[in-house]
Amino acid sequence: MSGKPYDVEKGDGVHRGHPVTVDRYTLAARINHWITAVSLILLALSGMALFSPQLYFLTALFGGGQITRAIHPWIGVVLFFSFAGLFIRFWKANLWKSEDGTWLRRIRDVLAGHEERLPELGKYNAGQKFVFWGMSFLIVVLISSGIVVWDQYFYPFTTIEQKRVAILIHALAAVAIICVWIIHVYAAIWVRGTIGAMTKGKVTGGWAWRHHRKWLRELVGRRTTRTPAE
Amino acid sequence: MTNSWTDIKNTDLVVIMGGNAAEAHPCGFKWVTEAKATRGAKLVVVDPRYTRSAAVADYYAPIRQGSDIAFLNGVINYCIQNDKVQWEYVKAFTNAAYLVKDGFGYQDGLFTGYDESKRDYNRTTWDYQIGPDGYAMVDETLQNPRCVWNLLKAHVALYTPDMVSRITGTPKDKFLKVCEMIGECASPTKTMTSMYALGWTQHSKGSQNIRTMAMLQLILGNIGVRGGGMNALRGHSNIQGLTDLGLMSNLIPGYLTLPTEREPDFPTYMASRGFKPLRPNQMSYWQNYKKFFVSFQKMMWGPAATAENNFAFEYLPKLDVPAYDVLRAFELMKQGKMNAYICQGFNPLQAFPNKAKLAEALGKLKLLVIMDPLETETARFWENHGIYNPAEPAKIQTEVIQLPTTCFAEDEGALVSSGRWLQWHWPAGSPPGEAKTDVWIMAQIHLRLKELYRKEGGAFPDALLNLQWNYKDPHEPSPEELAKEMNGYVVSDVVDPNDPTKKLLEAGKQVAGFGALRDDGSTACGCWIYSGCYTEAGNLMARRDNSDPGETGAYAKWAFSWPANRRIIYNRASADINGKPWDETRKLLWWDGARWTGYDVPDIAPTAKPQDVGPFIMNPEGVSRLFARGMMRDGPFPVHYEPFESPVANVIAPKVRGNPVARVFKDDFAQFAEVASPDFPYAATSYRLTEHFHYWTKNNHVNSVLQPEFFVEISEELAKEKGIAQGGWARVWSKRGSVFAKVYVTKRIRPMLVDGKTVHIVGIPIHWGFVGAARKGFPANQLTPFVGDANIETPEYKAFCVNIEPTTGPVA
Amino acid sequence: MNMELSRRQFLRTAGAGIAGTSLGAFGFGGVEEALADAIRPFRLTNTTEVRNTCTYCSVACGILIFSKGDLKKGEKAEITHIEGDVDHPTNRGTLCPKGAALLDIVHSKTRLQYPMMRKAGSDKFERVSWDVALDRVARVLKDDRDKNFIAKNNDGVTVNRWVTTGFLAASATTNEAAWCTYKVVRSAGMLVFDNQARV
Amino acid sequence: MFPPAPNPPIAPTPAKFGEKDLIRKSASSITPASPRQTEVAKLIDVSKCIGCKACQAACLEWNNLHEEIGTFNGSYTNPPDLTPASLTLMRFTEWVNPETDTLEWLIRKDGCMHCEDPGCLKACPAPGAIVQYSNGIVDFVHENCIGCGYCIKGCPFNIPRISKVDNKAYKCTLCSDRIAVGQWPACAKACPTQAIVFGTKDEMKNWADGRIKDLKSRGYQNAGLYDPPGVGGTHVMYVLQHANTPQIYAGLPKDPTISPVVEIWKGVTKYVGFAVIGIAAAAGVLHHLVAGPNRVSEEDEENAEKLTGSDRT
Repeated sequence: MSGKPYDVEKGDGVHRGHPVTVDRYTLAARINHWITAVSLILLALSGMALFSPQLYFLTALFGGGQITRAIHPWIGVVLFFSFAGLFIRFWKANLWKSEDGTWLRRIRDVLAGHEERLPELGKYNAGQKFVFWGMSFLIVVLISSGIVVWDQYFYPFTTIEQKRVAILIHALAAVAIICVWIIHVYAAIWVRGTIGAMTKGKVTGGWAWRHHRKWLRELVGRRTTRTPAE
Repeated sequence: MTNSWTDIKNTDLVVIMGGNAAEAHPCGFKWVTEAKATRGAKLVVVDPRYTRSAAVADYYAPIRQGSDIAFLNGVINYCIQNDKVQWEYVKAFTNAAYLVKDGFGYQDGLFTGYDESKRDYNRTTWDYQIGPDGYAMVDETLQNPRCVWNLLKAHVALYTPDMVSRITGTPKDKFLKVCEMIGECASPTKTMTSMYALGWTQHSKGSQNIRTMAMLQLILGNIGVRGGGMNALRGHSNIQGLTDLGLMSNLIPGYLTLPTEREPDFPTYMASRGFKPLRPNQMSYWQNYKKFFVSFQKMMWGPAATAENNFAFEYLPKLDVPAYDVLRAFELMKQGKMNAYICQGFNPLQAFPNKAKLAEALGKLKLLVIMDPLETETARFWENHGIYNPAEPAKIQTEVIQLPTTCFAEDEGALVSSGRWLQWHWPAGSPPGEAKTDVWIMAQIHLRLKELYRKEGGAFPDALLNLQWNYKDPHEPSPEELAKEMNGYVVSDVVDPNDPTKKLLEAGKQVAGFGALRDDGSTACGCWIYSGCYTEAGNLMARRDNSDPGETGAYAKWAFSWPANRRIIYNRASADINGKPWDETRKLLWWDGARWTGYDVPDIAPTAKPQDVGPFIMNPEGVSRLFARGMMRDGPFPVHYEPFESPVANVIAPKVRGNPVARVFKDDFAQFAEVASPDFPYAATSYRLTEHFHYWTKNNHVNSVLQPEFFVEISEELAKEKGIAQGGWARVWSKRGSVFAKVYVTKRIRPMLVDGKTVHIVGIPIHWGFVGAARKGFPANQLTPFVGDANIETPEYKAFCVNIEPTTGPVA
Repeated sequence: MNMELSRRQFLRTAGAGIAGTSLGAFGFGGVEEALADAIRPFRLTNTTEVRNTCTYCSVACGILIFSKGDLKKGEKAEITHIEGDVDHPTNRGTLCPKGAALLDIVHSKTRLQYPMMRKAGSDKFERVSWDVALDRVARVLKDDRDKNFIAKNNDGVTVNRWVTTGFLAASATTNEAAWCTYKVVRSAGMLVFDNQARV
Repeated sequence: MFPPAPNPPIAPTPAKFGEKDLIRKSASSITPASPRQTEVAKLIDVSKCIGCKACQAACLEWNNLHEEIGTFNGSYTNPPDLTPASLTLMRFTEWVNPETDTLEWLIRKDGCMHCEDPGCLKACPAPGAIVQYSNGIVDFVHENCIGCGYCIKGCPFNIPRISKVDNKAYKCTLCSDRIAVGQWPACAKACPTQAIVFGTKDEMKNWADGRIKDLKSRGYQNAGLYDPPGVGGTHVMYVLQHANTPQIYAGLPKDPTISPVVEIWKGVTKYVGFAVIGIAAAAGVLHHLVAGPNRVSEEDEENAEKLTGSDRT
């Protein structure tokens, strides 16, 4: 294998054994992820509570409407910075590759689980990249539009008409991000063995072979693999 | 006010000039909007600024401050030239036909008899020719060149529309439009009302401003009728009452006057107050002067006032000068000639002109006593507040005693409205802390002084020791007791001269009105014009029946209106010479063949025959005066005089500076800007905003919110010329002081063309000072000149000169 | 004599000829029901109403002062609200921006509460008792009067005047206070005596 | 003179309307009260207004509001904008009439218009924080307010303001407490010139007709009533000298409606949004049922072991 490994992130590694284990996410990355995840869920709950009267009861989870209204933007800030951490970690590996096009063209095979018909992939497939960039984009939209309607601190800086547009955009973006989130979560469930990546930080060699073979090869080729005894 | 607030609804034309009723008297102004909405009345506003009154006016004309007489003389000239005269009224009810002495004349801004060294006139020629029968001579045909009408016509001929425009800066077309609207009211069925206030009084010729409009109203036949009149909108809640009660250096309650030292004894005093009728049959009501005076003396000194001692005539102090008005008081103070001064609910450091002089004067007192419900700048004149009050306490040796008084909500008694209604009110709250009523405090001062005199003796204690003070609780006379004194009561029985068994008046009873007062000491009355307010029938001031038969706006059973519960004074003039109302739809009084009847108390003897007795019963002529005789110090006809500080010389009399007979103290004259001074090129005026009440509401949070910060108003043109930004800071200064203010650049003020010269106006609202809830700011009186009106010494706040420049904010 | 008013006069007379109001119609015939939570309970319920006159200008608007406690019953009364008196012929219940904010002047933070004295050269007021304050006033006035009273002028005419102490009378006190003031001031022979009428 | 309401009662007085008279409640579906109470209205006659601010003072006083003392900023409009304490505000405009070249000082009392179709209420997400009574009063119920400021976005007149102190929205209540006992709102009662009057909506329209006739007789050919149909009419109406150009009165909107953006946000977005989310979730479930889980096979593991050289052979 030649050239610079570009799909391998800091902390990725392979361990010989039965089965082979592969380090996919460092502890820091996982903490970062889960902060983001919790924030996003809280935001979705509080946001939906304020979005629809039918879901207003959800404000009870936060201790009432006033608190929900007050806390939502702050969670947004947490999400923004937390996601920024993820972004810095992951953006490189999420850059578009030629095989991603192929993968997308064969989306039917993807959905049907015919992985053998797909090209070998790096650390992320095009679906994951879509989630990554989708999240990135929507979070920027949400924080920007959110600030416009965060009256407590930013009321004087925009006109009411701008706020109206902002709040509509915010709502639309929120719907979109929830959909992206559903895809993200579903994919993690559907593709068995994935969740461990974000809980224990590890996947099995088989999982890596099946879904991200190029990445696995790169990891293997990069350095001498270690036995668990080491 | 000759009429009442509610009567304004009856008018056809409201002229607001010399005032800003919408802004200063919003709830009274309601009746203007009513007249407009229900009668289709028109509103004309003539003012240097486009005011809140102008905002709802049908027509607005600008005028340079201090040129009202030129404007109004011009209107009179227009009316005469265009036959807009209510001839029947003028002939029957004014002195138009009276012949004036041959010696009287006018030239170049001055009347006959001027003595420049005294700044005064010898007024002996300013009078009627008296015929062999002892009565004034008249020419009913108005042909005699010496009759008042012809003299007036000649006097105002100078004030052509072009001349008026040249002096006042009012564009000629606007002036003529106003003339036209006013001229229509010469019809007997159209009336105009004049609503004015300090915009006319606060000039060195304030009295003549008002007089000119009064003359115009007489020419139009608008005095004494519903919806007409001269309506002085008084400022403070009881300033009418305090004036009525004579709390002035030269007055006795009910517009009687103190003796001067040229009247050494009672007979001499009474000799100049005889008021013999000048025409046959006239009532000349002041013939009753002695009854009112003696009854007053009896109320003051009770048994100590006897026929033998001329009813304690000597107890009254005698004046050596015309008046010890406030300007003179502060001049004396500044000269170190006064030692103690008591301010009762008054803030002179803010309210009188030339603050620097006032502060210096107060600093020369030994003792300053303040009675007030609120903090005032005066009470703290010695306290350092940086540039807002740069006093040095250590250098000020004045002892200050500040006494807390109750306010309106905690006391009981009557206040007199501008429409002369005496309205009783009741206390609603407990006073804060140790605050006490003014009555209690005055009683304490009196009782303590009396005690000291009893113990120690001293200078002429008689008047003080014998002051009648027979109250149930001498420490705090009750409002009822005091009100009953003002109404008056019978001291000793008066029996019918024809039937000695019949008592006409019974000792101890309240008199029913001033008609019952006597000059022999058998009645006592504190204020004759209030007589009738608290009779045996009870406290009429507390009446609250708001029925209004005929919907005239009279409300005859609401409270009590002086005199004699009369709502419109001179109301006999609402009917023609035969006693028939000028306007049937607006009738007020009429002669039913035997007596006067109608909606109001007749201002004439009820059985006085209309053809015989004139309606102006207080005048010995029985008619009103277009020619004032010697009653005004500055002329029997009004003349346009420039303010003492003016951007232009007097066009009609360039040599005359200011009002030629206004009193000016030497040091103050040195502090006037020269005429047309390039150092002080802008014509300034000061005024109050509707959100504020003088300096009081500085203590009120809400009102401080509504207009929070001191500012001045200038035109867009001047702002551009000076490079002053909207809302930016400027320094404004006169020859007497300097202020920093925010600037309101407004379309409501425009430069004027006066005698070919552009004159810019600077408007300076009053309110701010250095105590209270409001932001600190400068009072306008740091700039205003120390000179008053020639007749009554009201300071010239409305017209003076300043300069202005942009600046950064004040450095505190 | 009972001077209490007949309250409803206006509505009877004023209604005639003008579009009669059907304001009463909001009511729907006195359905007795507790106030909804959203609507504040009416503030003036169970207060004492006293009729007074606005302290500011000479329009002399009728006002109603509402207080907790009733002075007539000898209680302490704390004023809680002031508004216009609809029965008053001039203002018909209306008030201007000063009148509408009268409560604020009654309860102003700068209301004076106690007699205070500032000694010569001092930079502060100090609280004193009424007796101390009034005795001091009387003493200074008497000393000044005795020293400067003019009984006769140079021509020998009795003039009995005192012009070294002055009195500036108020503009918003009652007639009764003014008359009392007049008596006290004039009987002392004081001539430097003026009021707010000029300004 | 429009006959004023009698002096206020001091004896306990039953409220003339209340909870039972609600016709709308924010973020809640209720059955509108029936029959409806007579609709009330406040009529502000700009041509009679002298800009004295008695209404502002009376409002502050009656509602126990504390406004801060501001600064001068080049206008008589003080404070410069509505605030949580200043529920009403005189707005001053110096306007030169281009037809006559004369200055007119237009003074408009700003505040809640009590729309028949209230945008604030539509936008409000908190159940019961904004209510509308059948007499037309739109009121904020502060216990339920969450301070989100959606009412500001919903309002076509830019009226509600959020308090920095308690983070709740404030606006004119039309003095619902006073009207409940037969009184006029504090501002209307105080207004010295009866530029503000209060009564039933029909009375106010009639009264306005008389005023408009008077104004036309004085040359204001475009005098008219401002009762904008775009919001179903309002329970605060203006008589304007120049009703054809309401914008000159400190930006009074010409044809106000609830912003289409707000309508989309509170309308279609909500339904479409939830639909999309639902579809996404359902698609996942469906896919799982059809395709089953994507599992790693033994073979995959072996391949990985081979690749890493950890195979057993």
